[in-house]
Amino acid sequence: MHDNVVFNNKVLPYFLLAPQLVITLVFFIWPAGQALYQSFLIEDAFGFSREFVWLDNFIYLFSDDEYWNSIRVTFVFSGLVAFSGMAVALLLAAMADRVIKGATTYKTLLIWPYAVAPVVAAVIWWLMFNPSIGILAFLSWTLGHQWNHYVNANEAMAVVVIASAWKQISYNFIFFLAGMQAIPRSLIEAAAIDGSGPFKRFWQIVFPLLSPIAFFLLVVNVVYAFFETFGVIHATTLGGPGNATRTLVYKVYEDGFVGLDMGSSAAQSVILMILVITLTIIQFKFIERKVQY
Amino acid sequence: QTQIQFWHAMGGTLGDLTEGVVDGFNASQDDYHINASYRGNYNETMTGAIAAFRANEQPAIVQVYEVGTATMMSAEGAVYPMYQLMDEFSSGFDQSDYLASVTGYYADPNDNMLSFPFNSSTPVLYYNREAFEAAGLPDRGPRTWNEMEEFAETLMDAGYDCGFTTAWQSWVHLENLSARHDVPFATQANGFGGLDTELVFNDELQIRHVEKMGEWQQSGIFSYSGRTNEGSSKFYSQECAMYTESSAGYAGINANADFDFGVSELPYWDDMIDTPQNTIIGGATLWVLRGHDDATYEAVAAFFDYLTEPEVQAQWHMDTGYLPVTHASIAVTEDSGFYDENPGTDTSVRQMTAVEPTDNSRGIRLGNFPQIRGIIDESLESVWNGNATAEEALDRAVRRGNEQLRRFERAN
Amino acid sequence: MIENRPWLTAVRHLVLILGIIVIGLPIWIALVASTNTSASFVSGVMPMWFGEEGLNNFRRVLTNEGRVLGVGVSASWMMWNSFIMAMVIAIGKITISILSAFAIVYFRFPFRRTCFWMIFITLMLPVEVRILPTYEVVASLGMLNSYAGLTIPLIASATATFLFRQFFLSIPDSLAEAARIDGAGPMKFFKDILLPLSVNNIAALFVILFIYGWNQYLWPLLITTDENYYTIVMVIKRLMTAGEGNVPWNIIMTTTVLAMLPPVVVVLVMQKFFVRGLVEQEK
Amino acid sequence: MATVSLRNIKKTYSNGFKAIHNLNLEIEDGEMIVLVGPSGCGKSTSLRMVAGLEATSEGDLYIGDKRVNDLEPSERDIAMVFQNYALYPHMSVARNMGYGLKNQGLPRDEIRRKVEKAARVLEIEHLLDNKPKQLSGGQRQRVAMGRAIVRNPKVFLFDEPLSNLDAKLRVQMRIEIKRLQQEFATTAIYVTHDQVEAMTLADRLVVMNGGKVEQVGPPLDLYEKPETQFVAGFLGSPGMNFMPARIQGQALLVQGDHRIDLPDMAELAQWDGRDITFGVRPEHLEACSEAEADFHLKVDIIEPLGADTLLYGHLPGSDSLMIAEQPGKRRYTRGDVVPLRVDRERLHLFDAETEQRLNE
Amino acid sequence: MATVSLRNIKKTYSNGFKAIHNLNLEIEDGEMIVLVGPSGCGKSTSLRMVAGLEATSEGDLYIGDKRVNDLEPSERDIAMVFQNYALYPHMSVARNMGYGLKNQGLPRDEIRRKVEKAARVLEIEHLLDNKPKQLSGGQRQRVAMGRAIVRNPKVFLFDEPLSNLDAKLRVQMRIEIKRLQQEFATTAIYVTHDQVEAMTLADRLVVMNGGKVEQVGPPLDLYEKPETQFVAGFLGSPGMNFMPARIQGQALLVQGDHRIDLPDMAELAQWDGRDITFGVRPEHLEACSEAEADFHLKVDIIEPLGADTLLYGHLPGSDSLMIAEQPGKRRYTRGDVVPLRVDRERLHLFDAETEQRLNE
Ligand SMILES: Nc1ncnc2c1ncn2[C@@H]1O[C@H](COP(=O)(O)OP(=O)(O)OP(=O)(O)O)[C@@H](O)[C@H]1O
Ligand SMILES: Nc1ncnc2c1ncn2[C@@H]1O[C@H](COP(=O)(O)OP(=O)(O)OP(=O)(O)O)[C@@H](O)[C@H]1O
Ligand SMILES: O=P(O)(O)OC[C@H](O)CO
Ligand SMILES: [Mg+2]
Ligand SMILES: [Mg+2]
Repeated sequence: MHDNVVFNNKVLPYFLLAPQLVITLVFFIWPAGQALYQSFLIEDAFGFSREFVWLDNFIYLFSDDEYWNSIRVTFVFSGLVAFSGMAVALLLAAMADRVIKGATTYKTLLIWPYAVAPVVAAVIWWLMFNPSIGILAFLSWTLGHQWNHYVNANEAMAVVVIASAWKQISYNFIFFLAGMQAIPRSLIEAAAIDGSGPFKRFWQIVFPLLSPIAFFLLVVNVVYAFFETFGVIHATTLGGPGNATRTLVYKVYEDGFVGLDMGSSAAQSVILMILVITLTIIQFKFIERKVQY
Repeated sequence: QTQIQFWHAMGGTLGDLTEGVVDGFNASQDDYHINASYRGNYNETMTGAIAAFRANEQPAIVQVYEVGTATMMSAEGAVYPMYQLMDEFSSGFDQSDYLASVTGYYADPNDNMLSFPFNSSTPVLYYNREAFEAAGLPDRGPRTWNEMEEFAETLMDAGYDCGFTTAWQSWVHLENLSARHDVPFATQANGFGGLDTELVFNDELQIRHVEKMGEWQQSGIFSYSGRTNEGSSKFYSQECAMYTESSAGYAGINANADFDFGVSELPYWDDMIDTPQNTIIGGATLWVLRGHDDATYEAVAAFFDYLTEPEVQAQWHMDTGYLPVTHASIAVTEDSGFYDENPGTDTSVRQMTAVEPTDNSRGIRLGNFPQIRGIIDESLESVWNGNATAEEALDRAVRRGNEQLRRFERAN
Repeated sequence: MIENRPWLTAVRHLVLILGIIVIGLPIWIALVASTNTSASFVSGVMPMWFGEEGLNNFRRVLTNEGRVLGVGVSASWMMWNSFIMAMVIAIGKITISILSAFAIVYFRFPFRRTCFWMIFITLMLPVEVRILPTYEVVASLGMLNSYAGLTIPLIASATATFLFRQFFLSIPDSLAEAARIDGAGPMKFFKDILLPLSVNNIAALFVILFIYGWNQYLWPLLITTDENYYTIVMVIKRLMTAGEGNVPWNIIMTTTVLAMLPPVVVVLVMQKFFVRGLVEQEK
Repeated sequence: MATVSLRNIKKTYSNGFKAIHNLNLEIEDGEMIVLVGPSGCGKSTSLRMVAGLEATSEGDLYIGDKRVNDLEPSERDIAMVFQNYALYPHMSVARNMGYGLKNQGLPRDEIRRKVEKAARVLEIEHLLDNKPKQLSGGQRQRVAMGRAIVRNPKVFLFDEPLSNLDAKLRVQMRIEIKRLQQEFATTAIYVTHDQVEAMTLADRLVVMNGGKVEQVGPPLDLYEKPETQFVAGFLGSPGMNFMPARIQGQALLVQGDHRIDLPDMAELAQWDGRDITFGVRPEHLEACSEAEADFHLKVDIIEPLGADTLLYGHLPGSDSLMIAEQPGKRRYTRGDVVPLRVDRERLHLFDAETEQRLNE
Repeated sequence: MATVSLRNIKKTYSNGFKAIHNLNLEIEDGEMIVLVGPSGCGKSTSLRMVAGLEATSEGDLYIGDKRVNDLEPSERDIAMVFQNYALYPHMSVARNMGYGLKNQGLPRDEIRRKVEKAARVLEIEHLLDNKPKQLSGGQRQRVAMGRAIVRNPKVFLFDEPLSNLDAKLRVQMRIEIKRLQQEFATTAIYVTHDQVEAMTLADRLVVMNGGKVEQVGPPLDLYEKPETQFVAGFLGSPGMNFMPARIQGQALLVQGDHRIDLPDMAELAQWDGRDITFGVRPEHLEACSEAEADFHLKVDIIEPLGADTLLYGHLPGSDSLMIAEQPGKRRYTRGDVVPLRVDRERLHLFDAETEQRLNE
């Protein structure tokens, strides 16, 4: 217990905490409160008139198909990003785990995409899929499919998912690999003695032991897809075609900064905050559990 | 020297030309200096300026597209109406010199000009003359949509990937379509009559047109490429031989297309009307924002005066394809022989001024129009990709658009 | 070694190499594109091999020759802005977090829990979910178009505080006790013991936070209207939409390469710390 | 160089847990006191209160003549060796050892001189520039000792300083600590839960249990005359054999039917008929002739340790384990029945209820 | 249920390190062999080769009559208990124990039956549904044993299965393992570096050093007649005292001037004048009268262990440590000079150079 190690100083801790607390208060707590307040208002774009409308903004949102569509899009998008990024990473990690020669080289060559900004990744993939000149669109064309993400909703979704997941592969890979390397060798050996072959060992021993990490990554990836992929969408599909890729965060931005509908945007912020808090609590519950593991 | 912030949305070639005009003004005198800065597309520029206004960081001049007009008009505390500004700081301002069709769009009910019509455009059709020749088509654009279909099929038989593509789908294929056929886009004279307007563009004409476009998208006659003017690249690369785009597309096409092209009027449905109405204007105007000192406004007035000079106007018109907005500048252009040397360049002016505007062709003034554009874009896209029928999509767009109108009405 | 089957090893290498190719493809594309002319992107399939224009493109972008970037500032200036942003955020976050973690772990004081939870909450509220109000707060503080505005609101982070907290908790109590017996007060303990012990964590965090700061997109997009504060990442999107649909892919990709170069170099050079930092953040 | 007195010390943790009930202990100058007891009995708590790392809830604490309850650890003139050594990982051995002196403001070369002297005594001079992680467990232990020695404190405090070492090294370092403590003649309090360590190091042993002191005294006194069944069981390895018994005149009836006559034990008479626990250490069960036998042990397991042999088995008709330790020569096999005689001088009787010792 | 033969086994690791030089060992059916030796001597390597977890570089390995060099671990019919137990953390105790059987394709209820039987033997029936993390160290150890037992293998392999337990539990589990192995009469190879564990568990002991076997035999044989100085020093705690000596006629001159007459040792004559190492175990140095004394030990440190007392000291005029172990009764004080006599029957002579045993 850390109960022991205490320096007996009355004011010092407050000084130490002050910078963080001030910034938290000014840039987090205050805006969050502001968002809550604004979510009860309807304002004009310039902020000349405002009307207190109670929950109208929320009612409007939840009675709007568009909002529900956005929710659906967000979940589909996040699910796909998380799943595809994790699946590829798991495969690569499983391969890299037991490689002895060249392990560090492989690792180095696999982790750098983490450093690439989502928006940059998106722009490059967007080019590669460009229906007129993109190499991947061309490939798809040679396979008999006319790729056009400007029109085809699924294809647009595919591009933003790939661009977003691509960057996450490195992250997931690092965790899966660390997880696998933390599994005691003797466990694998025990399984070998118990008569299970390499594939069986992976699915029956290694994978279950990775499941806490997989769960952690799932949450992280979902949070990433929810909130950090704004740039991906903003730089490419702008939420389209139709409303096929308009995620919740993009919609907050669009309604707030493009539509200048402060009330609705604030209401959406409030909903998102509730969502993030829920996700974070889930994540923490889980981390607490894992500590005992 | 007074420094003035001027935010605009002119990228690419148009951006260079805009800088050129500004440089011209800066060079013409020593008292003021305009700092022009590109703020992204129309939408980004406008919303950026509003956000900046809320944060007290607004520029003196902001370029706002026609879609934002209602929003700007309703923000009385934020904008400095042009007529007042000129009244106070300029001597030579004469509203009557401006084309009525232009001032009509940007004036208050008392017909006072609220913003400066810097770059007004109207949609036209560009066609690839070399392609037309290769396909054995006449050297003119299709006059009607039916003819458009025929031409496109011929082009495709000749090996072209697509018949035509478009920029600004809502502007060209709904707003101007309605005006050209003298059909209302919204009630209350397309919104000029008051905030209690309602959208009505889900009528027979529009449904039919969109339905047809949807079919064309499937068959390749039409190729959708984006909400603003991303389609240009398909025209430049000769993937599509026809292109419905703003008259201001001229500058870019001129700079980027290494083939001969022609300009012709926007087609119409000849089985629905005999003579088409005028098209409506688009493009943008310059709004002056409040919150600056008199020196600044003096500079702004001087800048506007400079822009109104017939030579400046005419040059701008000839470089960009934007409409000349004063009678004097039209005369200057005609005198210069530009139209004769570049056949088709007068298309936009003719198309705009051919007939007397009606309530349905004067323009469109809707609150939350940027969002409504977005809604329309989405709905059209869902037709292009086959997820909805034209009727469904337009009904939906009207319904959701009306919600936006009501929200705007409530906020203002 | 159990089951040291050669074919299994071969499959492993094969899959890994394939993975590297697929993952590396985008960077290949970007590099190739940055060496070609814009004409190569008008029709046909984009170039897949290097062109001659590389030096030219980079020079034009870095100096913004002929306003290729469509803005009034050069890529080198924007990279400088990005660098400032990344550095200030990284160093600021580390400083603020290590101090607050120290307070939380090594002191007992009234409202300790409250403070802890308040910091914790920030973890839950990424900028993206509270865009408008945060923008308005920054605006009302007059911090638009300033380095302060670009950095300070992003400096408070629960993640870094948490990482340090976890690390401090993993330091045996006896170390602090030994220091107390050795006559070291709290700040002396912090300076003599805690700080030197944290260097690895600081380095690890630095990598991650540098990347975080460099890659910021939405925030600079919102709060800068003055070109002098543009960052390299945010300008790319602007290039995409400029120019009437004639997208200057070579210029965009040149900018893209410049935008990803510094963080990628940081990751590769500090790979060891980076991997540790990531994995430890989870704990 | 000081006495240490703990007078009516009590400790209640902030969560309300009473860790120490009432501790009284007078430690003489130069004496080595070992606190021993099972995990959680309050050994560390007691030590840490002396160090000043934990506040006392009640009572008075003196080092020398000074009441130190309210002094900071650094002002108490003590030095402490921790279980994990608590070396500063980023400092060299020399800086580790000198850190306390530096904080006292001593000049550099005096620090250097003192550190070198201590290092010489501990034979770690060649390691002075190394970092702790470059050292073996034993070497770290020495450095931790060095850090304590160099400050020349009034009292050494040790909290299980050897439990992170492997068995061989532990024995070796145990001797080293004993040697050093004798050399410096510094008062020392040593905490361990290992009874062998406790027995071998202590001048006086304090056996604790559940926050209370069970018995205090020189190790062999406690070994030979444990006041409670707890102390009897705690000291010695393998542990004492305990069996339920009943006193019947001048004899014990162990486990119902094994009769042990004790004609010489005069006190026995007064407890006639009483239920007791009978205790005998394995080494006090000697193999004997059939005729002399008190018990017959059926051997299950034989552990030849070289010098001695341990026999694990049970009495016929009983389940409970009995252990006997025999000197080395004879070899046994599994299943042997060995007649054993209890050393009459070395048996222990405890009240079955209070678990207090009965016989002298 | 099988013999195990290691014939000319060699192991060179992929980095070129020769871990095992030439290992020959014939293990009988039902025998418990303990491999013991210092860290890094190749014990685990040998064991893992038998398990099939490590390939042999040369030589033949037989289990029963079958050459198993090229068989997978699962095909060798062995079971192994790991130092860290290697329990599958995500499976219940029952599933852990049954996993091997499941892979053999046994029907569910037969698995259940076997698991329950093994659990009963180990007294962990009540834990069958628990996850490993819910178990104490000792319980985990039992489960690991159970997993081995349940498969009824031909050979049990243990790699330091007790070193993660604390001292008390270690003793207890040691007895348990011995009991189980005796009960199942399964051939077993047990690796440890703890000589007490080795002595007490082994039917035969294999002492290894630097990749080679030093000596093989029953524990007490090795203890009493170590073939090499290494074995002599490795077994026994505290370790044997070694002193340089020279043979002079029928006597030894130990450390120059301590004369020990050995009139009965006939062989001595043949080594006249030779330099040797003289070894005697602490327990074979008995306190005696002045007249009988071979050595006079000046006592530095006394360790009363209860049953015995250890005396650490040195001979006057010498620096090297000497340890004597005395049975418990007498009390010593520091500085005592104790006359000691070497047990003539139990002394050890080693060639000073080859370190091989000389006397019978
Ligand atoms: N900070 C604390 N808060 C509450 N209870 C505590 C605290 N520290 C120790 N305890 C409790 O006080 C009792 C005594 O603890 P202490 O550390 O003194 O035991 P110990 O005898 O040193 O045991 P060990 O041999 O395991 O070190 C234990 O029951 C422990 O759980
Ligand atoms: N995979 C390997 N590659 C190279 N050398 C190895 C490998 N495994 C072990 N060794 C070396 O082989 C020698 C014998 O190792 P082994 O594990 O058998 O020792 P051990 O006797 O079990 O020691 P310990 O008691 O420490 O477990 C050691 O020197 C070790 O460093
Ligand atoms: O391209 P522009 O400038 O003519 O503008 C086209 C439309 O009016 C935008 O709404
Ligand atoms: Mg303790
Ligand atoms: Mg080993």
